[in-house]
Amino acid sequence: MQHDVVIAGFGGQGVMLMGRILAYAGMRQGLQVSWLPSYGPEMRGGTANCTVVLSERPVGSPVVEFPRALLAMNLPSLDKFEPKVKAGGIVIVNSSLISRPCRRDDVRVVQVAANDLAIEVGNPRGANMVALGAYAAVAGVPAWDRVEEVVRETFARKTDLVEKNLAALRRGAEAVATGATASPAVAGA
Amino acid sequence: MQHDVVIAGFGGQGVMLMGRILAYAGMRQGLQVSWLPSYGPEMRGGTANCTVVLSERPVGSPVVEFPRALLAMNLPSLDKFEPKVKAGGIVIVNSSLISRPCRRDDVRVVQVAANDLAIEVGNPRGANMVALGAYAAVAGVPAWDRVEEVVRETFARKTDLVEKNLAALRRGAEAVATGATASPAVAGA
Amino acid sequence: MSQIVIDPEACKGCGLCVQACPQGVLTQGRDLNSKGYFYAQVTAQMRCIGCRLCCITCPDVAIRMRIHGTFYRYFQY
Amino acid sequence: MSQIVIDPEACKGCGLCVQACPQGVLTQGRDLNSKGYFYAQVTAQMRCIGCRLCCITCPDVAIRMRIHGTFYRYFQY
Amino acid sequence: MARKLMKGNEAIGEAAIRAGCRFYFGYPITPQTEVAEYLARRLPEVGGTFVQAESEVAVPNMLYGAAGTGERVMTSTSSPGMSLMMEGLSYLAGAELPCVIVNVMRAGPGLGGILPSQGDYFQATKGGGHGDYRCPVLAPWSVQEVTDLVQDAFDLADFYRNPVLVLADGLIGQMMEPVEFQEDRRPCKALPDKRAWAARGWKGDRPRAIINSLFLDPEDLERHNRDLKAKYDAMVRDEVRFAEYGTDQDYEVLIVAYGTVARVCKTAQEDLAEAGVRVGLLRPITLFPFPYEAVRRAADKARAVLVVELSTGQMVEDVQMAVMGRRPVHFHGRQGGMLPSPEAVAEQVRAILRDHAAGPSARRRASRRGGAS
Amino acid sequence: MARKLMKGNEAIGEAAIRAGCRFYFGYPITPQTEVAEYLARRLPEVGGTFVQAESEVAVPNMLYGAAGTGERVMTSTSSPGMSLMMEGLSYLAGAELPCVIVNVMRAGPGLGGILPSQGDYFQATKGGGHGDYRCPVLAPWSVQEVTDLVQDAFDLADFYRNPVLVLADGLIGQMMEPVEFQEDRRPCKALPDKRAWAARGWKGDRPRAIINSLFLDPEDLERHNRDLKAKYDAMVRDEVRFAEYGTDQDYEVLIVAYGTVARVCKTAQEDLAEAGVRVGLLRPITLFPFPYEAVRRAADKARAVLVVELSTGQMVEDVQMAVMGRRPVHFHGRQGGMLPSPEAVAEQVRAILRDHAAGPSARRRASRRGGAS
Amino acid sequence: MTELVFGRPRSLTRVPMHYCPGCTHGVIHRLIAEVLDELGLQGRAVGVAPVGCAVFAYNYFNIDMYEASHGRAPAVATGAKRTHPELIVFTYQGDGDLASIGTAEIVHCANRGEKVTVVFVNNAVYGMTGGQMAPTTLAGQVTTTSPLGRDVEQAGYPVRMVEMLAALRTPAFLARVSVHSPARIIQAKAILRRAFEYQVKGTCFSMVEFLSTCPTNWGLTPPEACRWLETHMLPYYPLGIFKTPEGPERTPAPLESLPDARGVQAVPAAAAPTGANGETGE
Amino acid sequence: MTELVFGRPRSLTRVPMHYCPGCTHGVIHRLIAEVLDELGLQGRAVGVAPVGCAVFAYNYFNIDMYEASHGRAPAVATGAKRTHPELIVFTYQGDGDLASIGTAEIVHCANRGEKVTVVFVNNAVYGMTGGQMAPTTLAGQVTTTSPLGRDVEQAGYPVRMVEMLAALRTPAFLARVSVHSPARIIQAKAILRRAFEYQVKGTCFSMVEFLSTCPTNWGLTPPEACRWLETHMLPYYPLGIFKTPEGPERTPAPLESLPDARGVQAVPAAAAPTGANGETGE
Ligand SMILES: Cc1ncc(C[n+]2csc(CCOP(=O)(O)OP(=O)(O)O)c2C)c(N)n1
Ligand SMILES: Cc1ncc(C[n+]2csc(CCOP(=O)(O)OP(=O)(O)O)c2C)c(N)n1
Ligand code: SF4
Ligand code: SF4
Ligand code: SF4
Ligand code: SF4
Ligand code: SF4
Ligand code: SF4
Ligand SMILES: [Mg+2]
Ligand SMILES: [Mg+2]
Repeated sequence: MQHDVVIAGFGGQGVMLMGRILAYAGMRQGLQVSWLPSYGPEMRGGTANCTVVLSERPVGSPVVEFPRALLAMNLPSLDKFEPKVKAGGIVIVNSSLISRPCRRDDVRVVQVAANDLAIEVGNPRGANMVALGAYAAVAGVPAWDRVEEVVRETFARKTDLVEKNLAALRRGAEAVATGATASPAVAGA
Repeated sequence: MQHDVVIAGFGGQGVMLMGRILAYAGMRQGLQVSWLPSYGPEMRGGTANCTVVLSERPVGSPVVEFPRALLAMNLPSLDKFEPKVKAGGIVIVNSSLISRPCRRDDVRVVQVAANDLAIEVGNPRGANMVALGAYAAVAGVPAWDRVEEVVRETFARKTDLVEKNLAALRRGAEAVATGATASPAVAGA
Repeated sequence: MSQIVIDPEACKGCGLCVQACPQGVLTQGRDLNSKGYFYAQVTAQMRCIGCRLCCITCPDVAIRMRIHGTFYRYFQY
Repeated sequence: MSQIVIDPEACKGCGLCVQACPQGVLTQGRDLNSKGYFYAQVTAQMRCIGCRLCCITCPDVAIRMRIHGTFYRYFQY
Repeated sequence: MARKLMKGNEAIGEAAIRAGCRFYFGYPITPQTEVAEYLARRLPEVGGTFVQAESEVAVPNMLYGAAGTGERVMTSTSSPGMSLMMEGLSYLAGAELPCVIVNVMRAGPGLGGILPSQGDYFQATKGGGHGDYRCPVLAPWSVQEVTDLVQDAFDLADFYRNPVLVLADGLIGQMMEPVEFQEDRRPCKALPDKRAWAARGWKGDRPRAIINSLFLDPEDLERHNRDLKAKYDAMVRDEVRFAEYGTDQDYEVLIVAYGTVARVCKTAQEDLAEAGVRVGLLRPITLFPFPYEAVRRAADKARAVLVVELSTGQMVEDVQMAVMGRRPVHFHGRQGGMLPSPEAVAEQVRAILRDHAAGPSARRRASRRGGAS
Repeated sequence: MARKLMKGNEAIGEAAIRAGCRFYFGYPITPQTEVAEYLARRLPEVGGTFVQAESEVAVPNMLYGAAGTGERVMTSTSSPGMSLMMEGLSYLAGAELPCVIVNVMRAGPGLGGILPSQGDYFQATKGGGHGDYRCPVLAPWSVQEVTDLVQDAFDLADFYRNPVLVLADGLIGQMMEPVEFQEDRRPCKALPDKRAWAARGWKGDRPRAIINSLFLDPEDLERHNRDLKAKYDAMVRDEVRFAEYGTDQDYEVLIVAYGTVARVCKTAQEDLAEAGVRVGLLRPITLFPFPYEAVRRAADKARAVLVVELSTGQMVEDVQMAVMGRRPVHFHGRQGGMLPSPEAVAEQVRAILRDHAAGPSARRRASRRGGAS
Repeated sequence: MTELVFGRPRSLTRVPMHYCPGCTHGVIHRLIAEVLDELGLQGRAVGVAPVGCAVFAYNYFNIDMYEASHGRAPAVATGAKRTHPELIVFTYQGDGDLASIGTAEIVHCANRGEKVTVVFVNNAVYGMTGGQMAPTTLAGQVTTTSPLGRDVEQAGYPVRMVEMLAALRTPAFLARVSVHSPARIIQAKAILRRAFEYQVKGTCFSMVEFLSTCPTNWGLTPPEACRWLETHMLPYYPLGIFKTPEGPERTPAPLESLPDARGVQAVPAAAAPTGANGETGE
Repeated sequence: MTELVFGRPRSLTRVPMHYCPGCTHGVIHRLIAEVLDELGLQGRAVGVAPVGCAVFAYNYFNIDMYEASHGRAPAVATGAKRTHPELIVFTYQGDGDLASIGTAEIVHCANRGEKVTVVFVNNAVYGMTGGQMAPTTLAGQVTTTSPLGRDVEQAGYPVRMVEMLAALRTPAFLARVSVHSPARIIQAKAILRRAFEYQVKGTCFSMVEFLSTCPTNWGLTPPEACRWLETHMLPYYPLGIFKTPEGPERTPAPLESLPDARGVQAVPAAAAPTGANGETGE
């Protein structure tokens, strides 16, 4: 089966890096992978996104119009990509910055207060890692160990960052596991 | 019938002008005409030539590989174009500058000591007009009156030149008529 | 009397006006606008001398200045 | 003693050497070469002082100078 | 007006003036420099402006600025200069600016030579610049025709808001032939009002004029591409021009040729007719849009098709697309400034007929014979 | 070497270095700027030289100077920049200088947009510059393939003494995929000795090197043109490359597509297969020489052909020339940076089959359907 | 009575500009619009946008606009001005655009003495494409294509376009200004106005080089970027008027003294010169 | 003993040059060849011919040669020199080639400080294409594209390339010489030699502008053309060294005093410096 995910947010939220980590981890696992940044009109003006495909067969189209998963780090991203997610797919919502509920009822919606949880684990700039952890936990691919391995290598030059980011990553996975993922805004909706 | 002629010589001998006069005169006479200068590799280094086609039907190819007539004002021109003249055609040779005889025996060769005759009529720069007169007289097309008419108009701004050039033109025709056309060099050959 | 108005949606939070103001009238806010920028805010309107340096500096024409009554221009602009 | 040789086929009859020669050694000829140029000729070799100005001026390197014995250079070239 | 003996390049200049063109931007290059020289003299006489540009890279951008104000503007150049205009031409097409560009082709590639060629057929017809654009391409075969086509080119340009190319060979530029300018010539297309889009200062009476080819949003750009395509399709529908000679009677071989080469072929056709060999001649006048239908129809009447070009074979591909394998397509090409003589073309025709008499395998051997085979 | 996740643009740079290229001349333009940035960093590490040129007009002329000394040299650019290189490219081809030029295409015409396109197919394959020249054109569909083809491109360039183009779309440049560099890669062609013609200072031991495209005598230039043509014919004979997917079994529709678009079509092929619809896919890898024979053979097995391109239809003409009317050729194009989805391609196939079931008149209506129809 | 004394000039549209936060392209845009307003030129001005970060300038200037190809804006301006000399034509160009790919066009536009105005934005880098070396990049400055800093042995010294163009004989008005501080902005506007006035009078070609920031590609905050401009660019790129049509002035003339913020001047509010784009004082 | 003291330099082939009678292109060719001979560079020199009357220069220089596209010789030279810095690379370019279409290439070649030598032949006209206006055409000069004389209001003043390039900061050797008289030719050669020497030492970019005649398109006899150059071109195009790598020298330095024809210097014939192309003293 092919796993494809669109990761979207403000420039500066680290969405490109999230995608790269997924792609690297997938490759480690022996999967075929592709990572495609958006470099279109959104380039300026703050939004950014990338598409990652993980597959056992050679990757066909690296562009995915209807992804199986969405990782939305801010509201414009949710607005833009939510309608495109395939039925039965996954939508991870950064509920720290997105106060509206997800409108789809045919996908699995996971609310993660990524920024809040990042602050909680003492890594305020690690919201992307929290969200990534949540996605990896929900999707199951790439394997958790591979993701941790790649995160470790990515920050290898600054050892303190490795632990901080691993903590954020794990906090995201934990949040999924414990179900403590719904943000207040959504709970109230 | 189509009349086509290649006029060739040194740059500065006025061969382009000769061609233009023929073309204008032909047009006056109601013929279809084309005038094509060489603008090829010969452009520099002193040689120049042009091709004039006069025809009752619309002119087909303005480039003529095998012309019906050649007007050779200097030796390199004779060398180059002599072999190409159609059998039965006309070759006018400026025997003032060309000391070798024409090698073709299947064409009508007319030797005109154009420079000498031009000096004779007091128009040392009028060798081209002498040769033109000879050609027009031999070819019969365009009509003599038209040629005179065009020469008149060409030099209209400088009245003294009109008469001088007409004199040269007529001297050329006369030379053909009187048969006094062979230059000494050829006579001796 | 001068009045400075910053359009929160037009502001990109660059901070140039804050730095330009000789009177410390403006501060970089802590609220995000819809584009994700911490926009500048007028926090000490009282101190404003109407010099227009903030307006002149703002690359996004996010600042307007109104006056009430006579306006003393510090310089030709 | 200097000797000036002009190659008639290389010369284009521009006349620049004639003008350059301080001694009037050269003249524009009245004979045509095969390209139709009236080439320059050495008409007063005797007067030549070997200054090389003609050689230096000729755009077609048509002039050579030979010497016999010691050569007094008027200038570095 | 009476007939006047004119050099093709001068006739191009005069035709532009008569078409109402008052602005010329150009750079000298053989064999078209006389267009610029003629207009440098003539334009000031009629209140126009001649600007010698610093290069052929600058030229299409000057046209862009000048056409953007709604004026009739033109340039002329020859092959290497045309190549330098490719980015600019793509911008002109993208921004939908009317203008006329005359390419008096010379032989290539690179500096090549200055003698006639038709080696820029692909560049002109398929788009030598980047992106999906097309320009009508008009190919004259005489000095008279180039004056007519240059005038039509301005009308077509205005009608379609598109650059129009006149593709001539060096012979057209250099030769003199009699020309006649119609005094009361009427435009070949309805002339639209340019004030709606021209940049002449915005007084608030219309939307702002924005002369532009940038559409960063792919949906917008796709829409733009499709609008352009619709325009090109309209050209294909409405603007095909060609001439046929001797195709109303029976013939065995159809010759397809354009420009001066077609005149050589016409002479060959006449020579062959005298010898009892019947040949049809089809001469595309618009190279884009190409007369596919007409070529197919005319080819169907023949046993074989012969394409003659001053190249190693470019238009021949369009002829093949037209004929679609229904008849064998032969090619005779000369290059480098060499020209086929009527005799050589006639010989090609005879060889084709010999081969066809001899049967299919000889035919295969003979296809794309002679020339650049 | 182990697989490495690399961006296509970086992989292009690394591939060049592994092919022995030590000189890069280029100018930034999206979406290929990372090639230059990568090489600006990497070349000095391997003793090479990176020169940022003043423009894309200067670039091919720098290549001309650098290739003329016999070194392996390259540049990369995107569509508008490619257009600016047309004169220079024609000179490189005319002077027979080996070099590699990568065009990471974006949408046009004009400034257009920065998203992927295949609108420069004609420019690359038919010669966007003047004169009769051709360059081998290699079209990769993955990051791995672009690294392989870039290396092959240098070999082909040296073998034929000709510029070689790599024609990629923006996706190839921007995406990351795993790549593997063969450590002991052998050249794909025999590498000739360049010392015989390279300009490295004349010591009298060989004829003087003259790097030149000027032949003022038309007979010389015609000879040169014919020599070039013979070389291009050899490429046509020896260098055709393509890949086929599912053509060993029966299929109803043949899809022809190149570059990233072919990947979309491959996914569509797989989706259709699951639904019981059999489709063949042919992917030209060399666009010049075009795999006419292979396309004809594969088309003959199908009821219809579908060409999918990011343009309003360019390669479709070559496919038509290959198929020569024996099968209907349909076209689906997207423009402006928009991409066809596998779903859309599958739907095109289904529509073609529906039309064919419905008979010839519906078919006619449907031809060149969808897209830029 | 309430009066708007500073707002959006009429010659700017209401479209928000896409520039990065603190990028001084925006300031330069506003200055042009203000000058057009003050000289009453909106109705006959035509601007030519470049390829560079300012590629969308046609969305921001509320006048007829062209979007030119990379580097060729001076040729486009020439074309427009020659057909309609009554138009006030200006180009807006970055340093990659004007000083690299467009070198021939700017030199010859200036040398022909086209009566157009060129606004030249020198931010020492290729902004739009992500921070490559420009001809104006300072010695030692790190960019993505000079990763070890511009090596003047390989890439030469930064080009000073104003000085180079000043060497031409054709009369022109040539100046360099900066927008890294309010005082410099005020001064820049006065000089820009003078440049446009020369065109209005039909006197000569005019060009004003603006030193500008690129916080994004310099990797600095906007205030840091202004300071970097001051400390690094100003010493190499002296401000001043380098040439006027009145005389050669080949050596940089001293800038007129900066406006003195202490000299208070009373003006009734209604006379405030900066127009407002459809806004009223409420 | 007979000795050849002046003949064809080895670095010139024996092919007759195609230039018009009295055209000083020929003189400039010979000077280059003599300098190459004298500096012993024939075996490592590579020349780049332009598009212009000198397009066939590759037939005349007896060394490895390129024929570049119109205006781009400096880019070609850059490419060659960068791959093989040990080569001595020079371009030979006309004024249309260098100062019009090739403006960007010469400016940036100079500004990058490429270690090449540019021979710039300014004859105030496009020679090869038959006498059109060049950027260097004098004010009022009649050409086929300025039939009423160059109108400086429309076409601007003639470009002085040396002065313009001298305004760049990158070190260079920049000079203007003339070949309209024997004395000037002698001086020109000395300066040209210096230009090549800077390249041999790897010091800097060097360019020498030669004022040259075009008798054909000027419509003058060769001697008249030399006088016209002297009376019309010299006042506008001052001769001199405008920049050396040793210092800015922005103002034209006075030319070294002309060789004094009266100062006789005895040298044994064998030491005559000008080599002969395969010719011996017989
Ligand atoms: C012909 C061409 N080459 C290159 C590009 C890519 N490109 C776009 S903007 C730019 C440079 C912009 O830099 P600059 O002119 O300094 O403007 P800035 O963005 O810094 O304001 C380049 C190289 C292009 N669009 N067209
Ligand atoms: C791209 C291109 N444009 C124009 C030409 C035509 N052309 C050939 S030489 C020349 C001008 C030559 O003038 P110059 O450089 O001054 O050299 P000169 O002949 O005077 O020595 C021109 C415009 C060309 N060959 N290529
Ligand atoms: S007008 Fe002057 S004092 Fe008032 S806020 Fe702006 S900068 Fe500060
Ligand atoms: S200068 Fe403008 S954009 Fe920047 S912070 Fe102040 S108001 Fe906001
Ligand atoms: S060497 Fe001097 S004196 Fe002798 S001929 Fe030549 S110029 Fe005259
Ligand atoms: S200078 Fe040379 S070419 Fe001219 S006349 Fe003298 S020898 Fe002949
Ligand atoms: S990249 Fe630089 S120049 Fe461009 S908008 Fe951003 S800060 Fe301004
Ligand atoms: S045209 Fe002029 S520059 Fe060219 S060779 Fe003749 S005289 Fe010399
Ligand atoms: Mg910049
Ligand atoms: Mg010249």
